[in-house]
Amino acid sequence: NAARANDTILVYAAASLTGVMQDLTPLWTEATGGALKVSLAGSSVLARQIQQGAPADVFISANADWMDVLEQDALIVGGTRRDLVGNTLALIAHDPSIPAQSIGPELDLINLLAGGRLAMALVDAVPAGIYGKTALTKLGLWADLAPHVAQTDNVRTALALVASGAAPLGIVYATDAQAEPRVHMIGTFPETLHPAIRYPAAAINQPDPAPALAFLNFLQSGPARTVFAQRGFQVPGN
Amino acid sequence: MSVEIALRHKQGAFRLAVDMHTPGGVTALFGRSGAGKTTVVNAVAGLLRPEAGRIVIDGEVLTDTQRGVFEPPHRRRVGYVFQEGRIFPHLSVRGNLLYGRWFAKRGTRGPEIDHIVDMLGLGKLLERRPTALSGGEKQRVAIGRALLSDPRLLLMDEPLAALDDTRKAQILPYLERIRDEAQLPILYVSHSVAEVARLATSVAVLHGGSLVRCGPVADVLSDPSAVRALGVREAGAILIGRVAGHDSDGLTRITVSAGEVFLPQIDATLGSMIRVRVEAQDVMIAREPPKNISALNILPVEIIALRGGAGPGIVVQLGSGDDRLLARITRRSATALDLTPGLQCYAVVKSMSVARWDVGSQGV
Amino acid sequence: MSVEIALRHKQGAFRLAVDMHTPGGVTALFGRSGAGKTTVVNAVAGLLRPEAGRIVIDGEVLTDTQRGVFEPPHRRRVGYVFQEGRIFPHLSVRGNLLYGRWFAKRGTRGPEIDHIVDMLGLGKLLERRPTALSGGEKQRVAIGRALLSDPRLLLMDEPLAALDDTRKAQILPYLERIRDEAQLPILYVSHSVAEVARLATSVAVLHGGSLVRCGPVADVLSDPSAVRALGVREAGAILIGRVAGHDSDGLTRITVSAGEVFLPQIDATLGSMIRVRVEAQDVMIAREPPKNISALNILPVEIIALRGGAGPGIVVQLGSGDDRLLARITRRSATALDLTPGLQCYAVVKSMSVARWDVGSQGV
Amino acid sequence: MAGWLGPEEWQAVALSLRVALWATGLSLPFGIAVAWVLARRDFPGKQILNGLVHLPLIMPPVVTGYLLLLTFGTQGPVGAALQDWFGIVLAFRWTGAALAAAVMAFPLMVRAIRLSIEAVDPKLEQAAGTLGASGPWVFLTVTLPLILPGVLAGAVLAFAKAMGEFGATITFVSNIPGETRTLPTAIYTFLQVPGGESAALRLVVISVIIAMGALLLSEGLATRMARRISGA
Amino acid sequence: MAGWLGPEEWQAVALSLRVALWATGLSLPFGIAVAWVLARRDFPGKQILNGLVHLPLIMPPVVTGYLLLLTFGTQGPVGAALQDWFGIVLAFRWTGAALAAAVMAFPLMVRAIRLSIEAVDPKLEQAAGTLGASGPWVFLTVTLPLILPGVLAGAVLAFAKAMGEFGATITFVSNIPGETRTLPTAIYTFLQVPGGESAALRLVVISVIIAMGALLLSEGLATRMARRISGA
Ligand SMILES: Nc1ncnc2c1ncn2[C@@H]1O[C@H](COP(=O)(O)OP(=O)(O)OP(=O)(O)O)[C@@H](O)[C@H]1O
Ligand SMILES: Nc1ncnc2c1ncn2[C@@H]1O[C@H](COP(=O)(O)OP(=O)(O)OP(=O)(O)O)[C@@H](O)[C@H]1O
Ligand SMILES: [Mg+2]
Ligand SMILES: [Mg+2]
Repeated sequence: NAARANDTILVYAAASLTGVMQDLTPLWTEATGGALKVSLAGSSVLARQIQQGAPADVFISANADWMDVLEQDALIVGGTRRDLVGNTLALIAHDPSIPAQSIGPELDLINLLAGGRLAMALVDAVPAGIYGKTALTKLGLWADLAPHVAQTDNVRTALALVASGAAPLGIVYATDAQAEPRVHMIGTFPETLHPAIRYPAAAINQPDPAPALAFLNFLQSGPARTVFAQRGFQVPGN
Repeated sequence: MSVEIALRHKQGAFRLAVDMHTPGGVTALFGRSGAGKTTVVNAVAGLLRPEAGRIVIDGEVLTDTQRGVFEPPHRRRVGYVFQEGRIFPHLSVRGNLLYGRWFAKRGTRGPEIDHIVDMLGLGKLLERRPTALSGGEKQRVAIGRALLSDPRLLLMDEPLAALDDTRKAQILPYLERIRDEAQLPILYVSHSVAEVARLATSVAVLHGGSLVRCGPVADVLSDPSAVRALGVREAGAILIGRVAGHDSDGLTRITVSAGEVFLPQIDATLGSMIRVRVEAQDVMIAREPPKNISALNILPVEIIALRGGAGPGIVVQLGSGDDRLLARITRRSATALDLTPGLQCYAVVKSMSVARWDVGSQGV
Repeated sequence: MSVEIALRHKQGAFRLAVDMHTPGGVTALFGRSGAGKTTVVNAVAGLLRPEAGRIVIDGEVLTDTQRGVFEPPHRRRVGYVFQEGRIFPHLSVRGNLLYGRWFAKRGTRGPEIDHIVDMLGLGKLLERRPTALSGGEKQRVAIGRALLSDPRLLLMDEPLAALDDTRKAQILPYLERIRDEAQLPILYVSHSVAEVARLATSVAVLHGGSLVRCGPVADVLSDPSAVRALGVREAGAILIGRVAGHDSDGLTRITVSAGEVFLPQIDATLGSMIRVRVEAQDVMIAREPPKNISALNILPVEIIALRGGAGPGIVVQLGSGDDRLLARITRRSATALDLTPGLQCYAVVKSMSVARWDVGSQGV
Repeated sequence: MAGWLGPEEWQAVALSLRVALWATGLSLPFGIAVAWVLARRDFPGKQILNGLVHLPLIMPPVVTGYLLLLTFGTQGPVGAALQDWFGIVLAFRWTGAALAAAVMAFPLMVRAIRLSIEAVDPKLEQAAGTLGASGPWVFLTVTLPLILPGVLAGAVLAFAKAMGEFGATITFVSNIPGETRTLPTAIYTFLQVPGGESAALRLVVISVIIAMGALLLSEGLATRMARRISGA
Repeated sequence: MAGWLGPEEWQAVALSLRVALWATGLSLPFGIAVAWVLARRDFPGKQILNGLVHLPLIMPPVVTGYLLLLTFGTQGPVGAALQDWFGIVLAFRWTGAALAAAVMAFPLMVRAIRLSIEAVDPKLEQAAGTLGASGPWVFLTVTLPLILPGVLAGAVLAFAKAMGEFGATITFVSNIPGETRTLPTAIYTFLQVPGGESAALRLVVISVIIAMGALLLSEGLATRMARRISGA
């Protein structure tokens, strides 16, 4: 299988990890001499491809659901699943003059929107959207806010809406918010408002699981943790 | 009425250089295939922008490259019967016929559609789609469409080529009437000298893009030197006469300058002027008036000139009163009869050989 | 050689019902516009599948709806000159001419391209695109393409309509040679009786989809009752003769059953049989042989019948030896000369009025 | 059938139909005009226009959507002008979805119409000219009737494309239930979550049925038109 | 220029070209065949074939990609058969990307070619028949030369679409650098990284330049062909 040369491992990673994976690739090669190929797409796309026999060695999902599916299908190597890092949800604004807000039931987003839209990833489909909706529901804000939400196919597009000013406010991952100069974070959602945002990783059933295990360990090694942290992810134990 | 066409144009290897001036009426364009007839007509219609040239119809300048005048086709009001039909495939026969009406000036009505439909025998075809028409039927629709567009000038490129003689005999008198009554100038391309002789006021003969002859129809057709340009068989002269009487046995008496001739009854009022084409090959020469013979028309003539080529035949130009006649006879007969210029003798023309078609009312 | 065409077909409101059987050679299809000529030709080419019918050429069944036989067009080896050209726009003139060659049986070579190109005057056009051709040029390419496809049967739908007389006079002898030497059956649609008389072995006259007359060309053309179907002017008879000598002054002596006639030199070897068409309007009748007249051909004839219509003219059928002649004269002359059946008199025909075209070598 | 789909899904169906119909209908005149210009005129910059028309085909839909956002968004130069002068808002509205669909479908529409125009014999148009029809009249009475089958083909291609357009639409107008949540976005949503396949399939079937209906209708119409012209 | 793009990006460019060329080249004969059948034949199920051809246009690309994955994936019925019998692997290979691009571009190609075939006068084909050409020869010597401009238009539409195809490709063959990361997927990848817009824009420009080049080339060729036919 050409995609899996002896010393090359193929990682299927959720698109929100793109930056991290870019940084990790040279580190991995430096550390092991092996090559790393990363296929980046939405978690659902990647999971389905793995179901259909994709030659991936490692899968890193942006939510637990798709990893659960693969686990049920016995497609991952038993005992290799682990949560790598976490993330937080951020409320961002385009207009720098909007002051920081405290995220609580008294948060008056509708007023802040001033007729504009709140950009979020798809609230029933994309993890960032699901988490955001859960949090707003818990705050009792969702019902009123729902008509004002503009949902996008992934969280990056939501970010782009705010960055370009098309939407005044948005809810995205803190990791995205921190790297975009045209938006500023006006609040972060406490972890209590939504299920923990975790990026589970696991080795996929392949004839030779050894490189995958090595890579999973690498992901939890010091240099990798530094990279994750630099990109704004919450690294457990840090 | 006048038609002035001066053109200079290059089309691939073909060079057109024409400068003709005719007094209106029907101007026949004559010439072999590829001589440039359609090109001239296209230039008049405004479908071709000549490299240099000037086209003036009835004083109205349609094209003048020097002054930068170029009327677009839709403002020229020409009724163009194309050589290849060009019927609109998406319209019924009726739609095709009426197409030009939509754009004709209000008020000016042009000819009646019923009349045209009748003349062209299109009555049963009005709702047909063009693809369900025969070749000749399409051609008739094309003629009707042009006639009904209320044109100021008719351009007809071999309009009758695909039609049978009976139909031609229905259409030609109509064109004559247009020429005489509506005073519509017509540019008429045809390979048939019979048609041309009947209709044309002037004839222009093209050869390889150049004008080799242009003049009044009677002059060109009775000029033995034009005989070659027109093809051996087609030489003939034109007599102008006045209808003197319709006899009870169906013959019409016509006074020409040299006497009387008889023709099968023709549709012309007493006293009106008509023209009769007499093909050179239909004329015999006799030293004395023949007797007891079915030929009715025997005219005293004087031999003006004899002109022969390489073949066994010669063309004899005859003076008959003020008119000219041409006779094609064998060299052998000329020798046997001892024909020389100045000789007084008789031209024998079978009345029937002046065919219906060759009789036209005298325009201009 | 034989051609059998039996068809029954409905096309919109038009019903075709034809049953003709001719001995091969050239079968002329004659009839007014919309009579069904093209429909018949299309059926023979296999482009139309008739509702019922049988088409057999030279013993080979091309269509037989009863037995379910329908040879596809590409296996019929017909050379079809379409009424509307149908030149391939993406091929040069040369490519068009040679198209059929690609598919012709190896070994059988067919006519030489150089010869055909010469005859049709296409030499300078070989590399042209069809869109840069004049109407007549396209038609000539269509003729050449059909001739060069090495056909077993030629279908020609008004092939010469768009051509000038000079070109026609170059093509017709070639078609005669095909008819006589290559023994190729030809189905020939034309509105020109001159062409038909010269080429045809048989004539079929269509009217409104029905066959009104079908028979050998001499019979049909010399039948006064057929005169109306063909149009008044076109009646004429055919004389069969043998070339007796070429005189030094360019005339050819031809022995016919009633004596000798003279024609302008024709291209036929001594002793060969030829046919001469004499139009009824070119024949005069005299009670005594006229003297001192330029007409060379005076044949003793017997009056067989006189047939008149409403008009001033009548058609006189004359027995001339074994042949028949037709003369169209005025009723007045017939009365003056007291013509009655059985009367012995003289037919006067100007030699020159037997035009070049109307002389053809004798096929069949 | 009504029970087969929930009210939200029906809403998506209705919205998709509306978006696709408007996208097709409104872009058709422009499509015809551009196709005519490309087929029959020669002018400097013709190839630039040609390239522009093809752009949405070449670029990934997300990029097209993003460019639409930058241009027609409330902050975009054209978007702001439209809003100020005509009160037309495109961002986050179904009108924007129609615009996105129209832009994405435009190259397909133009190509089909252009090919038909190129197939019209200019000799017929000339003939109409000699009969007194000026340029626009020639187009209306000769060219247009003759290219109707091609216009229909272009329209149905555009309609089908508009029904299926996803990437540019969601990027430009995002997914607002009842406003911009078209069938493809609904389908995408279902496909993101495990087990959503059957719901997605239902919507796919609906959109296929609708587009097939349009296709069959157009084929039938085109056949009738062609028959009228060919006289069969 | 070499310094403007990194090696990975050049790889994406090369891969996209390869994918688009193969997709266009291999589907062209099928496109012509299907277009001919749809334009000239009448048979039961014709509209089903017609609908099938249009399907990729109607369905969101993700759905098409998913169906391709289910059919041509290593576990899919066709994919498994291809692999067992011919050793052809499509899933997660550039070959699969070519298949996805071909499928997505197929309706555009077929429509363009079909419109051209419908514009060919059957009378010319009949004439070829009377001159001895059997059906296939008529097609090769008359129909095909006459529709070449349309074939070219279809091919260039397909090429442009193949260069820009994203949704079906990433869903079917994923986004593997050097194997299936075509220009559009590379652009997508850049857009996922903060600050990746300028890199993405570079790639957009590259793909636009390539597709425009193809477009201009095809326009030039088509003009020459048309001129040969119209004799101007
Ligand atoms: N597709 C069609 N549908 C209905 N009627 C048709 C169709 N094609 C021809 N016709 C009719 O059939 C008749 C015969 O047509 P055909 O083409 O055979 O005539 P033709 O004798 O060749 O005439 P022409 O000398 O004008 O070419 C005509 O009346 C014509 O209107
Ligand atoms: N587009 C063109 N490019 C180059 N040459 C052309 C073009 N169109 C016509 N010609 C040539 O110009 C000459 C004149 O053509 P035209 O159509 O005027 O002839 P015509 O007198 O009408 O002949 P016909 O009687 O055959 O219709 C012909 O020799 C023809 O080959
Ligand atoms: Mg011409
Ligand atoms: Mg006909």
